[in-house]
Amino acid sequence: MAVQTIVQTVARTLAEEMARDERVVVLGEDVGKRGGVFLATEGLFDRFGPDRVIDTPLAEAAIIGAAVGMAVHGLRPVAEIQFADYVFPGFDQLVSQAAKLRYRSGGAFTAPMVVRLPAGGGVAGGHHHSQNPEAHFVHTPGLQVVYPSTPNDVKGLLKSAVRGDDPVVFMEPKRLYRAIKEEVPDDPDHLVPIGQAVVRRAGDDVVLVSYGASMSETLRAADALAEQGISAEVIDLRSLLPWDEDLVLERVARVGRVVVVSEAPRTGSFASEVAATIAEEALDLLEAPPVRVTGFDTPYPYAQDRAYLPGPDRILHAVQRVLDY
Amino acid sequence: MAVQTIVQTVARTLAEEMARDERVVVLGEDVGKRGGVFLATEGLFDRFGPDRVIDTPLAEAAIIGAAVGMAVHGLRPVAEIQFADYVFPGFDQLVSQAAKLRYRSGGAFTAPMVVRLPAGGGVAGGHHHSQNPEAHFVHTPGLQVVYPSTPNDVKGLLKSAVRGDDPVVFMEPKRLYRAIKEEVPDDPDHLVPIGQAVVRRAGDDVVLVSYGASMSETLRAADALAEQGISAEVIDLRSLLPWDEDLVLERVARVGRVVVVSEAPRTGSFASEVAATIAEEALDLLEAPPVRVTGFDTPYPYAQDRAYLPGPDRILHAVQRVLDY
Amino acid sequence: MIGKTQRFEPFAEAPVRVIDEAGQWIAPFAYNLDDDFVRGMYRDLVRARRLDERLSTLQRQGKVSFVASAAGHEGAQVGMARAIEPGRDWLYPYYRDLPLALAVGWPLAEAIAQQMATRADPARGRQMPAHPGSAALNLFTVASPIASHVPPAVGTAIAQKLAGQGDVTLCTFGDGATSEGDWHAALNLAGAQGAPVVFFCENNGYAISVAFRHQSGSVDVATKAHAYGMPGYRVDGMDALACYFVTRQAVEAARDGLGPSLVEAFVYRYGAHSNADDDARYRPADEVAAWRRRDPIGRMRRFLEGRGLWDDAAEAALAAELKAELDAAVRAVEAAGPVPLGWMFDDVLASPSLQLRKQRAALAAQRDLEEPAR
Amino acid sequence: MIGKTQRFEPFAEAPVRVIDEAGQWIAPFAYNLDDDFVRGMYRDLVRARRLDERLSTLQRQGKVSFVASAAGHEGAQVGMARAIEPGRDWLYPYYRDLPLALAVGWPLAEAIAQQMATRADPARGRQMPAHPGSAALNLFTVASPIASHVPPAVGTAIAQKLAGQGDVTLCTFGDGATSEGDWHAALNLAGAQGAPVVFFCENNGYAISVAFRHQSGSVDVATKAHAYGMPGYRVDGMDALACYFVTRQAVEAARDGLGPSLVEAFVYRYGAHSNADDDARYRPADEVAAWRRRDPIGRMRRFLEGRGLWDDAAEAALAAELKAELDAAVRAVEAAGPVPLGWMFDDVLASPSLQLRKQRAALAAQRDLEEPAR
Ligand SMILES: Cc1ncc(C[n+]2csc(CCOP(=O)(O)OP(=O)(O)O)c2C)c(N)n1
Ligand SMILES: Cc1ncc(C[n+]2csc(CCOP(=O)(O)OP(=O)(O)O)c2C)c(N)n1
Ligand SMILES: [Mg+2]
Ligand SMILES: [Mg+2]
Repeated sequence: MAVQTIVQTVARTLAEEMARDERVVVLGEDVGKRGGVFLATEGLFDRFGPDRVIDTPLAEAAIIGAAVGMAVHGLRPVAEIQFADYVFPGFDQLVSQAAKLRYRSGGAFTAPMVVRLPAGGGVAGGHHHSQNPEAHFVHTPGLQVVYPSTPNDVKGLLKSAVRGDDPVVFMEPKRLYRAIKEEVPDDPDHLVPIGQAVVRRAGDDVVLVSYGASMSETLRAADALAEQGISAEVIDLRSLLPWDEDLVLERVARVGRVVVVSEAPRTGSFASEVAATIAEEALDLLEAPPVRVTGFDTPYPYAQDRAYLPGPDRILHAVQRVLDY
Repeated sequence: MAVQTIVQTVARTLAEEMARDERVVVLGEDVGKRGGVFLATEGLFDRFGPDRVIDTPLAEAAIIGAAVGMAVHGLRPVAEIQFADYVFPGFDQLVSQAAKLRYRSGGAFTAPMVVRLPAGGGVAGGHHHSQNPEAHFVHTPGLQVVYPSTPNDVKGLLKSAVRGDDPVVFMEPKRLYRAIKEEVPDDPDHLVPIGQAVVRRAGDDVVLVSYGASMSETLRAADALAEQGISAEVIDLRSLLPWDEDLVLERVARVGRVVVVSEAPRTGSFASEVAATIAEEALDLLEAPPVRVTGFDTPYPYAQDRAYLPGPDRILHAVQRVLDY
Repeated sequence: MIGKTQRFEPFAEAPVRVIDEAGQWIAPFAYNLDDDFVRGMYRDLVRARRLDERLSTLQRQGKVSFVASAAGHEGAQVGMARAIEPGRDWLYPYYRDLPLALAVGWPLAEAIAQQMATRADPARGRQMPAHPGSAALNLFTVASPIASHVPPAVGTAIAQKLAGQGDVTLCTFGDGATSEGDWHAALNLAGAQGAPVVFFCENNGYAISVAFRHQSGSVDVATKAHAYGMPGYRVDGMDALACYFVTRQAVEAARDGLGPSLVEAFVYRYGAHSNADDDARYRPADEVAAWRRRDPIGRMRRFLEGRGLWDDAAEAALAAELKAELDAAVRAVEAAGPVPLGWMFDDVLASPSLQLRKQRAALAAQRDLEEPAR
Repeated sequence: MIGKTQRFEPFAEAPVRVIDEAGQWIAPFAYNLDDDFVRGMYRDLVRARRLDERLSTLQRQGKVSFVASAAGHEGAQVGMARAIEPGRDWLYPYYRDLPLALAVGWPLAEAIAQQMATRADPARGRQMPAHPGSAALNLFTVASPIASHVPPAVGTAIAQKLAGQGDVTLCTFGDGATSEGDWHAALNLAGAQGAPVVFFCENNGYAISVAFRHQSGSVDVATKAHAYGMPGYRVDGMDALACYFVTRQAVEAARDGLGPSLVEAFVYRYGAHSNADDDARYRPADEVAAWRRRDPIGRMRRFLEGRGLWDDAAEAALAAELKAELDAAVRAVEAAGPVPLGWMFDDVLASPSLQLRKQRAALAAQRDLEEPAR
């Protein structure tokens, strides 16, 4: 077991998968000699060479589109989009080609590929280096979407994504890239199945549902609640498409109070999906409304980088609301 | 008052606005001599000439992006994307440039423009001529999104969109283009404010909330319910961003039962936003869960074109569920 | 069949021609083809035209919802088809390429099944007509968004380069496609990577109603190859043999590791853009008539007849054979019956999501998923 | 200032040069500029470099979060700046263009305010550093996504064409930008429309770590103009006067209704891509050193000195003046203080949505929106 950060885990997991399966190739902007602007592909170029670690031109449509064609031909491409905010020039390739290929061909062709998106705010990046675009992808049938928050899950889900048979949007909480360190099993087959949530902390008074970068704020809020004698259960969804609604519904049914935390703008967010599902499936078991704590309906601001995030203070406020209800 | 279809109303409204304000220009694929593939710009080229009715190359990024730059320079561009499904190659221009321009420039620059998207299924078009991509746009602060369902609203909202100071995604229910005819006021200043829903039919037993193409199925469901002695209130949202949650909440509070109908895939849909908001703001007033009737989480199918749509049968089924609850 | 040919200079102004309208051999090199090979091409040209006509009939009968006629494009398509090895090389076509799909071996019955979306369609009725695809033939299933298949084509070519077997990818598109950003991103990547891909533009002068001069300031498409450091070739698209020779040269270069090429064939679509279009709104009838006189089928027939390889009897026999083939295929495809409702839920992911399983179950509680769709 | 100049042939292989590294006039035409005009350019070159250095200092002090140094690009930027009429023409720059923004008249204090995002920033602290913008100067606010400003630039140029006043748009970008689909879609539209826009590529040979040969198979960027039917020009980007003359010719052509041009200036960034980059990972130190010897500032100074227009005393005076100007600007910008929390809710739409009003009210119930951000 090595103690490692999230970004180290990305690079090491990719190296393991590339060593295991020579069909795995990495492509993207600056992923070669530079090792990626976040160093998430550090060391791969030296070890696997320019044929399997491909520095592409600056064109996200080419990156995602080429990954589709590589996957169709039998490779297992892992594409890096430098910031999640820059996925949009390649959006059509993702939603029109990758997501619909299996369906439109009646299963004749598939696109087993991974698109890595370093995502999230709190990095003084303004609105084009901070966004969380998961809502677009969860609304795109044919994709899988994951957004882990720990080194262990990064390893396990990245392996599942690389080995799976579908296109996976792999979101990475870049604000936590170096903020979290933990022991990660050496097991080269450490897999976390896509679609399973995990209970990070058990509790009886309220359920906090979150994922990705916001997990760190959510856990801090749970700490603060514990100090106040309030016991919060914390669920880390990890996978957003498909998402583990059964686990969430079961826990919410037991506790009756739920707060959903997500960093993206509120309207049309994945938090809304979670809340709507809870309301539709578990209305009678709710003691209080399913409350969302989210980013605001503004572009991501620069000067108010931290205030935009649903921090522990705003989460606590929401918990108070559902407890007082 | 002339009796006219939706698509005729689009063309006539554009003609009126172009005559009123010479800053209004139209651009897109085949909008010139051809009059648009749906004839939504018919007659404009002959009347206003190639400088104001611009046939563009086949490039949605160029169409939307050029519209941004025209708007910045003082024009009022109305861009046609031939099918809503083809907005994705221009998605980055819409979400990264148009939507964020006012914000990022601190109000120094704005992009008053309209992007028209003929949307929706039921036209035997398969997954690339049938989609309803509104969920992407409602999740994009800086845009306005409207999706009218009647000739009157098309006229009133298109005028508001053209005259407004923000980028507006103007979705048009193409399956209803020629299916609905009604009298439309000649008044050249017939405006429907963006952000206001309308009650299409009053009722006491259940509230049906819908918009755009699905309004026609929703109204047919309400007819069928009336025959069964069930009185359904029908709200046509018309505007999705901003949306009239106050009206919806007020009506739902009164009736206590609500079904939200929308054609897009279920997960991450705008229907989920409406349901989540109702649950969060009006939980205690609900007698039954807010139920969503939506498209399925598949790409839009071809052979099952009609079955995919939330038709009256599925709406009735959902109403039964909330009434029996 | 014959040795390598590097006959054509890139960027030559005059489009390459091999036989003229009168059916005369006018190439700067002698006729060097197998007679059966050329007769086979002729057969494919005629077969494609007959299918095209039949689809229009089926559309008028309400049995096919959409037709994008390929009449006028057959020469280019049948020509290029002969330049690759189907099943070894990869093909990324666009929606106007039914003649190409047939010419590389897509079974007629599958082609018709795709148009009619019955149970006979291996793609399970998932797409509107004019969207061929075949895993057996490495024929990437067409998607409607213009130019969106070009980046994937380049990805496949890069994979072929890594595999090192000398396989190539052939990717086609219309003139309109060249305006899209994805087209550029793809050609640029291909150039940077030296990927073994041949880009083939079927330039019929229009993107629906928009004439080429309104699509681009460049004189033509071949010129654009300069931007990517690859050779560009102009070819008479109504001359199937010219299209064959030029594409073959580009394919051989790709096999040899010399990287991508861009071929532009000047063709014309005789009909409207699709059954939903009215081309009289934007182009003059005499333009259509002038191009029809250059028809690739008549030209090839005259060539064959001039060499004593074809006559009226052969033509009549072919006509009868093709009619029988078409009749039988349509009958079989219709007989297979409509696809069931429930198929709509399959093939979204390798295994359905929890959400989709619930949605399917909910519909199954209301309707019989085995009932025919619509 | 002087009459029209159509001196330079498009696509000439050798980049245009006007003064060489030694400061000698080597143009094929005689020196014909106003001495003050050239001295003004020199001043702008030096001023830009001093700002660049100061920003690095402020970044190290933690007062600025991000710096994209323009050192090595100043010649191209100050040269092209003189070719347009600020406030009349439009400018669509990219993030490495602070020298350009200053040279067209963006007040230094505004520039620094944008970098520090205090209340002094007219853009209200909305963006990260290196994102200039000014309505008064028709300077379109920079957005981070590479090449995304190019289609809007063409839209503005089309609007200028419709207005018929002979105004033009100047749009800049790096070499990396030319790979993006939006770049292509924009240049293609400009060519098809004959829009009065000059595209100016600051080719520094790298998109972050990716050398040009890995970005494209084309020999350079100017070549790509062929694809759009517009002239392409190569110019020595370390020669501010050459950049001025070439851009001016392209601007005049656009004013005269001759349509768009593409200018490629060969420049170099002396520093890393940004303060977050480590360029030693991907480029050799001697390459950097070689380019530094071609510095546009030293070259211009030698030219001026050679003509007796500059000396050490003038240099010292300029240095003192610029230092004072910078000190004062930084002081004033800092004194303005951080922007308030609540500003985050403004300027999303002309008037806030119902949803945003509720969100703002909810936060106001928890926090004082007047408190400083962060
Ligand atoms: C991205 C996208 N935008 C618009 C369309 C609608 N459309 C379908 S075909 C077509 C014209 C294509 O012209 P071209 O590429 O020249 O092919 P041709 O039909 O002439 O063979 C258009 C605009 C589309 N399918 N995809
Ligand atoms: C669409 C998009 N993709 C990726 C990035 C990340 N990025 C920022 S600058 C840059 C390199 C740009 O290179 P170039 O255009 O040559 O400009 P230079 O920095 O060399 O002046 C990249 C990849 C971005 N800003 N936008
Ligand atoms: Mg065409
Ligand atoms: Mg560069």
